Amino acid sequence: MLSMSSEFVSSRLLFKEGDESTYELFIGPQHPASGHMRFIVRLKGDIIVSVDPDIGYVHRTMEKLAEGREAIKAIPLLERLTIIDSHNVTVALVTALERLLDAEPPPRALYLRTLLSEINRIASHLYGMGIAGIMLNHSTMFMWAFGDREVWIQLAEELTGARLTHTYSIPGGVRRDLPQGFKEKFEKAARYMEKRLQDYMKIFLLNPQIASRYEGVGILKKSEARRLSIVGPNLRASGVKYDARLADDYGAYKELEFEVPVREEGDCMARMLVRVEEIKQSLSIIRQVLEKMPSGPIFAEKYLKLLPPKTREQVLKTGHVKLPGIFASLKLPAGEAVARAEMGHGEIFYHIVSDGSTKPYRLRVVTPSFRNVVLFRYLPPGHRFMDFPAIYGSLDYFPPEADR
Amino acid sequence: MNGEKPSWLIEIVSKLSELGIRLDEAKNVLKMEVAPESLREAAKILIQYGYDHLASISGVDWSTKGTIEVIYFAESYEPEKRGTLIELKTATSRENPKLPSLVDLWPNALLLERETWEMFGVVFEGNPDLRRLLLPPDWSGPPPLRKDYRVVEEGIYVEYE
Amino acid sequence: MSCPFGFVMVGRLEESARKATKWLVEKTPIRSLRDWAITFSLWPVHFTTSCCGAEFAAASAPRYDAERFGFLPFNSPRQTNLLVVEGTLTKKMGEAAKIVYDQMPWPKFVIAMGACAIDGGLFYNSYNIVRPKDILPVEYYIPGCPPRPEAVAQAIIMLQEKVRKGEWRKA
Amino acid sequence: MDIVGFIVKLFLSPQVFAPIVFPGLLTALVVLLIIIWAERKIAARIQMRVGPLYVTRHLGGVLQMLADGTRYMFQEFIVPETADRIPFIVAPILALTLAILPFAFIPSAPGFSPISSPLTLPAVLAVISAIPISVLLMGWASNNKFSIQGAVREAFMSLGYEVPLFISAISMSILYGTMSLEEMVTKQFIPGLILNPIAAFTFLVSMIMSAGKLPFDIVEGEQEIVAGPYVEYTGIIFGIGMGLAYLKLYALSLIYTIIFLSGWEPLPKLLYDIYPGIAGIFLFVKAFLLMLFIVFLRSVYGRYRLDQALKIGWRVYFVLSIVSLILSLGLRVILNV
Repeated sequence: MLSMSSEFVSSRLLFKEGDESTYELFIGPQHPASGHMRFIVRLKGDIIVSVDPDIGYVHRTMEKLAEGREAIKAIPLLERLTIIDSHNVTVALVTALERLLDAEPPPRALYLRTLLSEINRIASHLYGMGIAGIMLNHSTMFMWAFGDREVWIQLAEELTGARLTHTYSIPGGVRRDLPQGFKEKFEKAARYMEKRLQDYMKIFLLNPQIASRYEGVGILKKSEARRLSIVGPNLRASGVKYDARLADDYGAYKELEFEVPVREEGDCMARMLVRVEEIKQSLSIIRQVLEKMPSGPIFAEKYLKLLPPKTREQVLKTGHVKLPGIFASLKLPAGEAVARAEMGHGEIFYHIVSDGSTKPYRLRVVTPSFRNVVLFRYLPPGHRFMDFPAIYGSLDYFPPEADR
Repeated sequence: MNGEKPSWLIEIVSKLSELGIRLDEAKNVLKMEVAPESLREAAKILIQYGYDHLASISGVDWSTKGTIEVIYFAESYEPEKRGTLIELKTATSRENPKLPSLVDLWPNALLLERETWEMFGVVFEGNPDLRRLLLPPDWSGPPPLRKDYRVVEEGIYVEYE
Repeated sequence: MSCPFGFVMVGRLEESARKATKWLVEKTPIRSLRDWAITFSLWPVHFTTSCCGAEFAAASAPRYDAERFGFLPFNSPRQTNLLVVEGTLTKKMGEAAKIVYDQMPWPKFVIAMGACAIDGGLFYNSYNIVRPKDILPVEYYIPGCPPRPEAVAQAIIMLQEKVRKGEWRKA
Repeated sequence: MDIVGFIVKLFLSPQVFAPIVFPGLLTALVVLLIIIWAERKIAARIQMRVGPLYVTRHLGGVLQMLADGTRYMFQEFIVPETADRIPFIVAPILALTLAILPFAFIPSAPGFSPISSPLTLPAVLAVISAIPISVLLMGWASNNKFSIQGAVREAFMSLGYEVPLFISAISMSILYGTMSLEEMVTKQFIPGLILNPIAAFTFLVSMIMSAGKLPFDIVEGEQEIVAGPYVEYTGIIFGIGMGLAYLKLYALSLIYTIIFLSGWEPLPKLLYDIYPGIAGIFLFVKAFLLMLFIVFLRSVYGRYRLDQALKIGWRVYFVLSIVSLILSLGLRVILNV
């Protein structure tokens, strides 16, 4: 490895073609615009010839560790895949576990899960827009997006007690009930967010300088997007109306009306506008959730009756769930389960195979960024070298979730 | 699945059953056992019906049975077909697992096959660049996700039945 | 400089000049000025290791603004004097961290952020994990997974106090 | 004791005082510290945060740049062995001298210019346009792929902005009929800005391009080529590199005030009688306000692409400077001022 990095220092012309020569650049793990990965970019003059994404710098071997631990411990483990959007990751895992254990969460728990999923989606989109802003050296967009993201992190902290790693949904329901005064706090945050979205459009997306950097750059055609199985806002910006929330029935999305924003151009500007649109949609979803929230228990009856009677009253009174003793060594019945969920970055896919022991035999997770990595190979060639950060920022790519 | 099956699903089931593929129906997932040889024909049929990309390729190492099972999940973006996933299950031996590569049919299988090769050692013939993806370049150990590759375990909770 | 005729004279001059500066810098007025300067300009290199990077970015975001301490994430290792290992250090990233640490100029410090950087955290038994303390001289560890931005600010303040008191040269 | 008197008289003479103290080196150093601090504070204020504070708690962190500068002073100075040693060390020093030379020509009061020659304007512009060559040398000498990219960008950019800069300056000198900065101010009954606004606008934008401030922050584009030509530089040499852009900005904003904003015009009589050197207070104040505006742009704009910036430089501002040339010729004929 060190030998490879010494090439990093000495300049090496790869091969000469006539008078032009291809110039190889290592946009390495330590680079303001590369995140936790390395791109081997080959340039001919200012035009990118090829980009080879070399991922694996944050490969924390989640699947191997999940096989060695009890099923319930996989939830906090897999949450670290995408820490900025952690509930959407765990809600799919818990849906898969529930399909194996066939424990049905009560409707109020489904509504609470949808609430936290949408709060996390807004926070994840703001994180993506912040990173897209700093990629164009527009530090105001980075600071505004990260500052407003704190509003939603605080809301999630009120609901679950943790800033990012909520571990909110467990097989059979959720851990906490809705705190009092949550509705007013959300209304204040939603009004603030709607006002701020106009400011983002004015300072960033409608800013003629940024528009000239984004329009017509990194165009992903519809057929190309379908063929390369791109997910999330990058897909919807290329005209394909697909959303895992409609494909798989988890959470309370069946009882809510929300419209999936789709744009046709497929360039960087379309991707950013789809994200702004999705934030507005998430705000309206949360409003509907808070209105239609049914009352009732937040933990499945099947596990509630395993609690000793005294703690059961306490759970029902305080709304704080105490995990029954059986969860420590929950035996997963033999079989397979598949679950999909829509994260901020796209659709996450779970496939759990269990052979009846307490530990899952095989836990397979395919994250949206792993399916979007192939875009780095297909989009930049032909563009100028300075378009690379614009494309990277607009894809909202999060390396830790791609490397698992 | 609301009881009666949509028309395209019945066609797929009929087309595939000619190939002698065992089918059964789970909760909105169509499961299929496919022999490695007829993998490509099944894929071609599925692509005609709009299942034009793969959600995942996951290997499962049945060390007791001595086989590595590779499971393909085909997914579709069309509104009526996105509810059902199609699962193609193939099994190969553990000693030298070999499978035909599906990169020309499903282009996004490129990275998925690279990862399965790296984690399980399943060689996909025809894959243009089967090289290291996630593990460090100087990784000399066996494919890590196999069952015989032990990871040190300290159970904090004592196992009790 | 390698000018031929004055080689003998220049050689001794350079070496004595170096000794003189080393003695001068150790004198109290210059030393306290240097410690004051390094205290208020701890620039971390832009090197997000893993998922704690989200909380590190939140630490320099408007709400927990770390620029109050003169803490400006800068892009090239040559101009910075602080390496924050944010979260899990995999083998591949470990080598990159070692190269970045060697590239940084001499008064440099390392902060290990997050439970994974202390001793593996949630991934203690993973086959692809390296402990930062094995490859880098770590000054401060920040517990938490991920640690709150206030904890990052606390680590900066503690490092500032240590540099201000001048204990960093003893180690 | 005429030696002491001689030294005092020498120090107070325009040839020494102007370049060294007032609009020259010392004020440039102070302006450097305050402008960078102001840039970070203004950007912080817009971005809902506080900016550097705890350096001097009650003065709002004014000495932040002093802390950064002295830290650079004491940092280990690394010359990578793949770098070409002599030019690696000499290039930044050459760039710094070229950035300081303009203060030898800039007058600060009617009779008080260091070198009072009829051709001070082209001399200043010539010196400033020599700086990119040394930055090119910096990028080439450090033999690092990113710095070579940065050097090539500096070469492209310098061609892009120097032509409009020169033509708009020349069009103003045609309007005033002189090439010397001092006479330009005396000839300005109406500020140049009103006489020829097109030249003023082109000069302003090409000034931003030359100083490498946003939205033309292409040379040390952090997100593409880490720190441009300054990648391999550590310690005080990097401090010089970073201060270079602000020194160039300060020199150019002084020239802009002299040409377009009628220099030190509301001359405070009593200050002029005491000592002409410090009479140019308004020259300094206008230049400082202009720099604050340019520095404020950092939090408004992102970064243009290299080819976009060159297209703007050549297609938009080159044409505009030709138009301003024609305008000032017309004005000259009509007004025969």
